[in-house]
Amino acid sequence: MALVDTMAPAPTDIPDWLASPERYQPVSDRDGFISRSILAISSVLARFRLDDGQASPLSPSATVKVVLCLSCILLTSLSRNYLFVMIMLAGTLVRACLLPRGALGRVVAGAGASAGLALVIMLPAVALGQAHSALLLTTKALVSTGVTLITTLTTPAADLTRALRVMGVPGVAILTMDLTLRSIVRLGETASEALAALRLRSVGRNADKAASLGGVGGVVLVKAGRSAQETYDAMRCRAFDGEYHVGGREARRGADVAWMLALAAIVALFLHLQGTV
Amino acid sequence: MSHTHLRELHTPPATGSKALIELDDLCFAYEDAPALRHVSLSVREGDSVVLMGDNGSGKSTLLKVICGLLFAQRGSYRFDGDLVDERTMRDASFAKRLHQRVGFIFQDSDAQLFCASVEDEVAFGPRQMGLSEDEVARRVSDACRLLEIGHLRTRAPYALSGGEKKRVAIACVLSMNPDVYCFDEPFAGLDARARAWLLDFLGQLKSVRRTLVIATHDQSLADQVADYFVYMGEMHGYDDRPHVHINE
Amino acid sequence: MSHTHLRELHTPPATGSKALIELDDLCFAYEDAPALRHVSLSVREGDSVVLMGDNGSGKSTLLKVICGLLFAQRGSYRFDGDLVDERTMRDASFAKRLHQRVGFIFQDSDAQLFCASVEDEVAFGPRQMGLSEDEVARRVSDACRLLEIGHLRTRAPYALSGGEKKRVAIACVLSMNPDVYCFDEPFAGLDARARAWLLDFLGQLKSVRRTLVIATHDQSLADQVADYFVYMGEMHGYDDRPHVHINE
Amino acid sequence: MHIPENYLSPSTCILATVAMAPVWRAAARHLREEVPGEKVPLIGVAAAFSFLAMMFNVPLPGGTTGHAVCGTLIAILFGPWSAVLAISVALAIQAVFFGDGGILSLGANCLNMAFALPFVGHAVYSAVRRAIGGERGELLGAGIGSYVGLNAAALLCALEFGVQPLLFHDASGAALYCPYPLSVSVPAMMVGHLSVAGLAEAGLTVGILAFLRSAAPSFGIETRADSPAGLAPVLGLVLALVAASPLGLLATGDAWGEWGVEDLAGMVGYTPAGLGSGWEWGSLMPDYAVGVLPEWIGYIVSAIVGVTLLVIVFRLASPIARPRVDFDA
Ligand SMILES: Nc1ncnc2c1ncn2[C@@H]1O[C@H](COP(=O)(O)OP(=O)(O)OP(=O)(O)O)[C@@H](O)[C@H]1O
Ligand SMILES: Nc1ncnc2c1ncn2[C@@H]1O[C@H](COP(=O)(O)OP(=O)(O)OP(=O)(O)O)[C@@H](O)[C@H]1O
Ligand SMILES: [Mg+2]
Ligand SMILES: [Mg+2]
Repeated sequence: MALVDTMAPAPTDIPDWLASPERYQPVSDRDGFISRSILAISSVLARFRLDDGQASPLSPSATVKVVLCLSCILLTSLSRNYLFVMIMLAGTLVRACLLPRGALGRVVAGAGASAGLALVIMLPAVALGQAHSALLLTTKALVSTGVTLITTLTTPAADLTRALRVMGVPGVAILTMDLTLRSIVRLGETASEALAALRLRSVGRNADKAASLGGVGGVVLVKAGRSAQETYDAMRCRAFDGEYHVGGREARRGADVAWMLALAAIVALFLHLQGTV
Repeated sequence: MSHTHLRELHTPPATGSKALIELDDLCFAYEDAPALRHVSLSVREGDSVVLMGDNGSGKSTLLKVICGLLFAQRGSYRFDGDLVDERTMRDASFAKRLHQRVGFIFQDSDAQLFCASVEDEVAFGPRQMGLSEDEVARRVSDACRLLEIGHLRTRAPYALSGGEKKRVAIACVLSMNPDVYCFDEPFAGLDARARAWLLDFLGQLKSVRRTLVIATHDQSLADQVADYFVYMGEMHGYDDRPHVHINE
Repeated sequence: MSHTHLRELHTPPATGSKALIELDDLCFAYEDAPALRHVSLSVREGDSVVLMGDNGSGKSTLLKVICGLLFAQRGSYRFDGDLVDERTMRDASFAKRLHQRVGFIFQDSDAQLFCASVEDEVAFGPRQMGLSEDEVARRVSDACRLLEIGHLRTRAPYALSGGEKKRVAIACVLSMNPDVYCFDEPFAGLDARARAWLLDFLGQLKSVRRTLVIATHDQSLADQVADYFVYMGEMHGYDDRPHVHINE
Repeated sequence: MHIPENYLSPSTCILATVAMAPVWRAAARHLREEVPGEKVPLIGVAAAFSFLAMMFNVPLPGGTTGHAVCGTLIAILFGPWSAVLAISVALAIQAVFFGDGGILSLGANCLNMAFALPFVGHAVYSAVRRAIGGERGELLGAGIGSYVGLNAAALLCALEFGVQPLLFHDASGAALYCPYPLSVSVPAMMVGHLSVAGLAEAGLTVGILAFLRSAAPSFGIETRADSPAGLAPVLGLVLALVAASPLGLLATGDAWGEWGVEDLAGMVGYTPAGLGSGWEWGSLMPDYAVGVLPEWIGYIVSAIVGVTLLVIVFRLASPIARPRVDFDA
């Protein structure tokens, strides 16, 4: 091709600074924020990539699971009786024991963190003579976060959103949910790539960190906006007309009945211990 | 994957070729920047056409016009004899029929996949077409088998590798069984093995007389699949291949 | 090609090159998925090395290790004799010196460009290095001239075409005058003309003894720039080229 | 600013959710009527962006952390109603997938961060922009708006915390939910948000907006919500809510029937009196708390908890001894 020859500059075109190696000694500057942000984002991405929502053979169907989860959280929150909370804790722990190693780690980390936070916040209350509240709240935090994470980790994301559909959440909301989950991964990848590019070029003192970070945020938004446009095109190409048909009726599972009976027992226990029966 | 299998599924009618895609003196501009200038082109049923041209020469724009995503501002586009423009596409059932008959595989598979699982993704098109759940299930399992993604069915599309995503994107279009497949840069970012597989798959689509319109920069791969070339903008030096020149 | 011509003018001394990048039995895993397994590799100053391998064979990961974005979990990486690991990189001035000496051009130029104009983008690195505004201006205008993007100086990087973005991304790295250039898939999505230009430009970088590490799937372009190949993972059938095999 | 589970009483949570219901409905309607089809996927993008912004934790004085929400930015770029939906979805995903913020308290979290924050922020932004004008006015407005918006949300959050001990305590005065009164919760929340977190939010908002306006000026969704007339009632509602939330919550006690204060007081009667005066394990599970169940139930439950905890500890501990990744497989 003719262009190649015309575009090849003579060697003299190369400026002197480029022809000799760079002797540059950097001064130090604080930019720990960039690396910390990259870490935070990649930990989020790692959690999404794990993709280990796997139902066990004894699990109920997703809809029943969501109902169970919400009921447990509600009852635990309402309970004034420590024995009831302990029973819920025992049940949660037994289920957690049976999780695969990776999922167990995440449940323990998540529930432990929220219980720890509860304890720290409540410590002054112990000094005020409200130790009971402190312990109750900490245990409740352990149970509700544990139940939530166990439910999420044992249910594929697709089943979760479908369960929402069964429970009457409109299709548009589910579509937004699906799109958001997808966007988080895409945005996260773009964001960590852009932050990495910023770090690689931050070889000295950055006078205007806010502008640089604004640039990274802006890049992420513009890129995501473009791909959102493309996504909409892709949806139209597959005959999308604004109505999101979530199909595939969920198979009833044999375990559903047993789990609903268990829920009934829990409610009975709650009422009994709360003293309303 | 067996050649013969795909052929059994969709036996092609062995009739004489008719012009399926007809562009007549078509012009299109984004805002006020012209992207397509007086383009005339006719693609017959069963043809494999490769679009080549520089960055910004309008390849992707042309594919979007063919898929009914963008509309001619002058000139006309007819698909299988029917005029496709902003007015006719306002008729929802006509638009859906066009989108079913013309499948589009985007360059960026990431942007094309938006459901929570591969299974839902492949089923999206057929469900939108209002097929029965049984038929949907049959198509999904056939498409997954043909593209060898059966083991990924419950996985989330965004967690797959580049090559796997491309397969899923093709399965999504395949399950709608279109007459025309438009590919935008299908080979970019694929490794040697995936390229070989894709070439083979394109060959299979040709063997069941699907019409292929492919935009690519890769001359050597293009040579292996094209019946003829469409050069867009200024393209010189390849005049020994069968080609037409548009959008100069 | 003209780069052979340039090479004759500036023939690098065959001997006396020192090893600039030394990986010794290096292992790296994302979470618990190993991506690099016992990789040993040594790249001398002025070498042009092309990494080839299937999707997921660890090319991009290796480039990120070389740039000091990821750290070996076992084994070691030395750059110009200095150990690069999580501990040494905590020393901000050492890290910055490494980032200045090793330039990285991402596959996705979009994500690499984060300033509001091309001029700011190219000036970002030199300004960070604390050069005088005169010197910064000189570098920016030289880099823009070399990459032929002078007419784009006031444009926003997002509004540019793919090939133009790639040029801007290279100019940003060039203005910092690094010793090593790492390219991740530089040819993907570029048209024939831009590819030819880039090949030529890589030849010029070689002529001033810059070290090049390039990951690509494009065998025919790779042939034109590589001193030798690094095959990653399972790569067969190309054993007639000078190569080493790693990460099997 | 994510309110975890159990810090607010279920009645407060339900009240907040009920308050959010019409807001969500209105937001969905605005989305349908005002946002063109091809922009709808942008809502998902906005949600994802807000989700990521909430990962940018900055340490606050007092040992906790605060984070940006970018709610005002989203309101400026996509309109406040889109922001309501986007941030709500982001909060739901955080609660469900990460256990960050409670499930029951989702309504309250949405009220603070997905409703009050973008609307207050956007209203302030519009007012400043109208007063000053030009690009400077826009950026200044975005900065002030996002700062005020975030702090309004934090204040609302602190008020919700602070009324808990007033409303929900047992006969002995021991709090059932969050135990800190307004005099503690308001300063504790506001110090950090008025200083560090608010500035971070403002910095991020202005930086991103400045970049977008110069590099990609057409980015975003055109909304009609810019007109001050449309915003005034909503802003009034938010301000009223902020001002009246302690009173409002007290007053609604009657309206809330079985969730009301009287009934709660009735239930509270079952909690042992004098519990707050020093404690021992026995008082946590007093004999009569077991009801007609045999007493050994308590021991069994404790045993199960102990054993399972041990199993979990060992399961988590065991693989640490071996290398986590096998590079030679
Ligand atoms: N959404 C858009 N808005 C405005 N201009 C656009 C848009 N998309 C493309 N263009 C412009 O239209 C022209 C044709 O673009 P098109 O994407 O069709 O080129 P292409 O041949 O596909 O290029 P490539 O090889 O880089 O994919 C270019 O000048 C481009 O800048
Ligand atoms: N951020 C990440 N988190 C987890 N796993 C990752 C991440 N990035 C890459 N991997 C995995 O590490 C392996 C190596 O990836 P890498 O990107 O280095 O491959 P590659 O050779 O560059 O592939 P390609 O040709 O597709 O660019 C792959 O299995 C990939 O799935
Ligand atoms: Mg294109
Ligand atoms: Mg790669």
